[in-house]
Amino acid sequence: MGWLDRFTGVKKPPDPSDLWKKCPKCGEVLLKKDLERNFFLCAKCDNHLRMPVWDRIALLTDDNSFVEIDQDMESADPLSFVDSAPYSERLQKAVQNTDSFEAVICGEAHLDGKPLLLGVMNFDFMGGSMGSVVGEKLTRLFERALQFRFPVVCVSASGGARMQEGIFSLMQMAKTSQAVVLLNKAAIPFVSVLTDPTTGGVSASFASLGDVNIAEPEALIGFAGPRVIEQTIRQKLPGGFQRSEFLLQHGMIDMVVHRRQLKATIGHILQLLSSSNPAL
Amino acid sequence: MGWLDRFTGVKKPPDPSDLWKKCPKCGEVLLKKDLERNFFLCAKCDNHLRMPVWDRIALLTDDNSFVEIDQDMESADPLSFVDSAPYSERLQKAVQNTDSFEAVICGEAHLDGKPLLLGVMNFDFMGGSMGSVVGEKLTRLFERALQFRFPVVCVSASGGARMQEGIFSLMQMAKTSQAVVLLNKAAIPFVSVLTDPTTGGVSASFASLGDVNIAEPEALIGFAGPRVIEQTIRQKLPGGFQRSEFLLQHGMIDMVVHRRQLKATIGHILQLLSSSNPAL
Amino acid sequence: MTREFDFERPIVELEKRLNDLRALSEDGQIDLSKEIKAIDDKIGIMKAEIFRTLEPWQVIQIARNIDRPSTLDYVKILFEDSFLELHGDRLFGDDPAMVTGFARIGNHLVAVIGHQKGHDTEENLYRNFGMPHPEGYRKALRIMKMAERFRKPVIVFIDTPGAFPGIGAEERGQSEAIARNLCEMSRISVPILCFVIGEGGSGGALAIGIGDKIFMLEYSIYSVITSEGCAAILWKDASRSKEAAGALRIRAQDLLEFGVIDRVLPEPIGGAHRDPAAAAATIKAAILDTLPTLLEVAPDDLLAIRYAKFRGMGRYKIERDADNVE
Amino acid sequence: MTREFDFERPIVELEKRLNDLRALSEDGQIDLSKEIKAIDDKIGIMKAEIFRTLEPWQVIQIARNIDRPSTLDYVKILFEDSFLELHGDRLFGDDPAMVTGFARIGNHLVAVIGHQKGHDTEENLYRNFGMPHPEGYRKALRIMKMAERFRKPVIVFIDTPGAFPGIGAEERGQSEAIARNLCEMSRISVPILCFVIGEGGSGGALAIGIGDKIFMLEYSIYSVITSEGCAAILWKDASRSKEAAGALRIRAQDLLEFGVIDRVLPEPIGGAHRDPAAAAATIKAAILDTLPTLLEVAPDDLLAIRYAKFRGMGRYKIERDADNVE
Ligand SMILES: [Zn+2]
Ligand SMILES: [Zn+2]
Repeated sequence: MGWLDRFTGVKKPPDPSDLWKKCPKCGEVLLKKDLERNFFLCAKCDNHLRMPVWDRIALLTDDNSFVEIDQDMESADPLSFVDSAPYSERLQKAVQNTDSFEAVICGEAHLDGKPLLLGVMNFDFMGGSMGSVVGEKLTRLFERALQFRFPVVCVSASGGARMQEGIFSLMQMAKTSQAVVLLNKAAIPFVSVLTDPTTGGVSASFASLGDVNIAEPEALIGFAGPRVIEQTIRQKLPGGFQRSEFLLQHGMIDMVVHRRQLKATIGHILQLLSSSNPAL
Repeated sequence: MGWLDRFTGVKKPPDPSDLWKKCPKCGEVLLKKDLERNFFLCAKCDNHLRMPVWDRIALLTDDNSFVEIDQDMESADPLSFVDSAPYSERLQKAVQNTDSFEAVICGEAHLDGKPLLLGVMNFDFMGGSMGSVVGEKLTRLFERALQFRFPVVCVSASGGARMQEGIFSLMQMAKTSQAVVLLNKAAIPFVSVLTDPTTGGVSASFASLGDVNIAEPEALIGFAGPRVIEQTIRQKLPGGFQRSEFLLQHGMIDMVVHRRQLKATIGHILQLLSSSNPAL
Repeated sequence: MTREFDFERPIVELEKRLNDLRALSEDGQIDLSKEIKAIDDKIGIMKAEIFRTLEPWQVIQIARNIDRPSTLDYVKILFEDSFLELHGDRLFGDDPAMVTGFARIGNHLVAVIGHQKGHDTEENLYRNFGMPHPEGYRKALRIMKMAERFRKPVIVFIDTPGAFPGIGAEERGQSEAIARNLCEMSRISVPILCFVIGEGGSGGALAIGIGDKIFMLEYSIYSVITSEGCAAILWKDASRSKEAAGALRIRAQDLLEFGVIDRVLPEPIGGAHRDPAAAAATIKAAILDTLPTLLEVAPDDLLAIRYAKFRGMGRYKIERDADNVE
Repeated sequence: MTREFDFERPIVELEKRLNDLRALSEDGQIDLSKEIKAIDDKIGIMKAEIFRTLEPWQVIQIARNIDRPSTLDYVKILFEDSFLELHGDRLFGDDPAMVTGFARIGNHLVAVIGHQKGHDTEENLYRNFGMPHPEGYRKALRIMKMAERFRKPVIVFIDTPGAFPGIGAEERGQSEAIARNLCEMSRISVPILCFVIGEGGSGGALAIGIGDKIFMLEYSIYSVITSEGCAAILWKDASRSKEAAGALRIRAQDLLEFGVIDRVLPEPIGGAHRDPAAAAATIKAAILDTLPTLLEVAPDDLLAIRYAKFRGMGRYKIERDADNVE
């Protein structure tokens, strides 16, 4: 499925070779088609499994309202980076495996009948890492929000920066964050939804800067990865460390919201922050 | 000595019946006249004893440059407050004992040849408590600073609010703090000097709001008094708790400055924050 | 079941007897309806009399009553399902003693801020008896600044014994947090309505109390210090707190006289906890009365008027004309 | 005594021999001045050649060298006695890994912000090896906002392995602190000059690195991740960090080519630690060169230009014209 198909909003069919998945929390074996129907929640323990990007878009938008933008933007390889494989090959493979050109899908959609701009990161695409394209697409999304005065919702899932793009990837933190300030100044609501996992350069830039920060239950959210911290301080981390509930307690997020309530909650927020008079 | 004498800047002569003082830290017996010459520092342990208000003014200003303002403002007794004695009597006694009408002396002076507005609280006057007059005099000081674009220095020493003035005393926190914001907005430097003790409503209003907050060594500074905290949490407080060095460590003050360096440091700050080009 | 105050006991006794009579009467053995009505009327008169002549220390009991509605009780009634709570100061923590969020009332979208007490021991431990730490004040400030950006008026509910006096609170700058809020609230360029609904405890209350209109419920209090604290310091005897309560002039009526608040909101007889919906209706009316006018004031004017309001608080005299109290 | 690098060893050997010869010559037994001069020249040429062709991993060694001047070393030289350090974030603590204050340079009053490393173990423990906690970033932000109010340009020195990855740092919102600074620095309406003087370690460096001009000392580095970290993740082998160092393009010259920085400042041969005064002189010249022009730009324009600067960073292509890398 190329970008042209995705442009029409067609959903990717499930891969028949991969029919079930084990819940990483309780070990329950779950049929993928059941999972899909159940919003990728474990039927046994209600664990929030990672949600594929198109399912996420469907979850958060009115039916058939999503129109993708900037879908034809692809990563360059400015460093001609090669580790065990060239970056260009890794990119190709990611494009093939995910049917996305990059680790974020952006678009315009409706929620409760009102327009909004939505960016959803794709953890399956190179760990949701933020390189030039992710930074550029999100920045364009923010700037479009500014232009049309539409609210923005970003759903993050990322291991951090795209190392293969070196310093360019670091600079996306600056680029996206400074665009968020323009939204702030213009009083355009920005809701940041942090899903499992959101760490590194994404957590330390736009994703922490929502007017309202929402996390899904038990998502790993933090600046440094837990392994890096354990290696640095040479001790084991306490249970629940860097999980959504921990962040709530430490004042970094506004609420932990169950996936089933996510759309309604975002709708509620956008209604309360809207500039129009509410319906009586 | 009435306000007319003080208006001329004449210093109060030492009381002959009270020639020595014991250092509360090391127990050394110190002659008052030696203390006065030594900036009220203990000759043995360098402890910063409480400094009388006129000595403080002399310490921080160029010779004979201080001109008092609003010296004829006196407390009213809006609640007709009586505890073991009427408030009006307590006030009279305080006026007699301190030769001040109130717990703060305000004025215009020079420091390093440049004009500044100075407010110095007098702990001897009813524990430096802030009632309507203290609040009004400081607010006038801030507003005068705004008018003439002179920097402001406040030296605090206060147990908190003037209970005998009830809600009026509480409202001085709001009155003084909102005046400080006007200074901030106008980029007029405000240096807050916290001396032993500065607690309660003074600590929780203008005194914490300096562009630069300076404390004298080992001064007690905090919101709640140590006894109240001990009674509330039912445990003894750690050593050094709520002392200047503790506040520095906890990010609440910019520096702990020895009394001998105080004038030079304030001069340095005002020079660095001044809008004029520095001398080459 | 709400608990009763000492001074209500005579009424409560009478009410018990009356209920016994009613039971008898309903059994049909004997018709006592006339007598019952007469007694009921007398009780009404007694009640009104008692609550009309409450001593300050009795008002304190009502203001502090564990059954008295706190912020979230009013929030539920006033904003129904529209209230959305937001958490955290984005710096250190989320303080359950301070509740913040956004909501709708009538035609208005508003921000909501308030101290939160508990109604039982467990809840009070969680809410720290309504005594915020610095993170509570900083959360409130964050929400107020957000309200300002989105041009939403702010509704404030004040109900605290005071800011918490503890080690962590001092370490994290309780003084700074309160002072900062006093500053910043004076410059939040949207209308701010403050309601003292229970205890207005000193700096910890004032730290969210800088507004364009300040209302007090009839049996709420607002004081620079607790009467116990005042008695301990000035009388050197905490047990003389009743005297201190009188001397401090902490009742809504006193503050109205002093010009420190704008209006006293009458409570149902017996206090707001006897009929929270009635108390909430009074608050709602005050909000809907006041907001439209304030919303028409230009932001700069709003700030200038707010500055002038607090600028004028205080009583002093100039020695040269000692007779002219300014 | 400054320590030597592996790649300097041949020179150091030669220099030792030369010193022996000099001693002999000065004894007067035999005149070797001509030979000494010849050897000295050769050493100079060798040195220049070595430092001209340094591998990236060798540059990393210089950038991280414990003797390399850190912020306060330059502060002392650049600002002499005029520097006044200010402390604390007014929220939680004072972070010794971040130094802030005000100072004078030439005709300018400026704010100063910088990471601070130590030059020995004790100092490094105190400075946490230049790795700030959230309170460090929040202190820096406080001082920048103060600088903005007082219309003082900000001089930033970047020298950190990265923001500290620890429990307290995460608890207090390391992510939030960095993100907030990125936001706020983009709107500080006074000129900001950033100097990467040693290690520019990832988000922890960038968090004080949003400026109008970005300079790098010749042997400093600026990277999205440490070469060790990168090797561990991408090569699954931390020992292959030399390869990662090369692949990441972290040298000043690389960043200049990429258009991410504005200028490379040459260092004395052997590195800034061989002659801190010379390195400082280069920094001073850059400040005095750049500031007057920036000070003439209207604040709104300054912000617009700064926005555009970072807005333009990134390389990507649009599929429909795959050949046109934007
Ligand atoms: Zn499960
Ligand atoms: Zn002593």
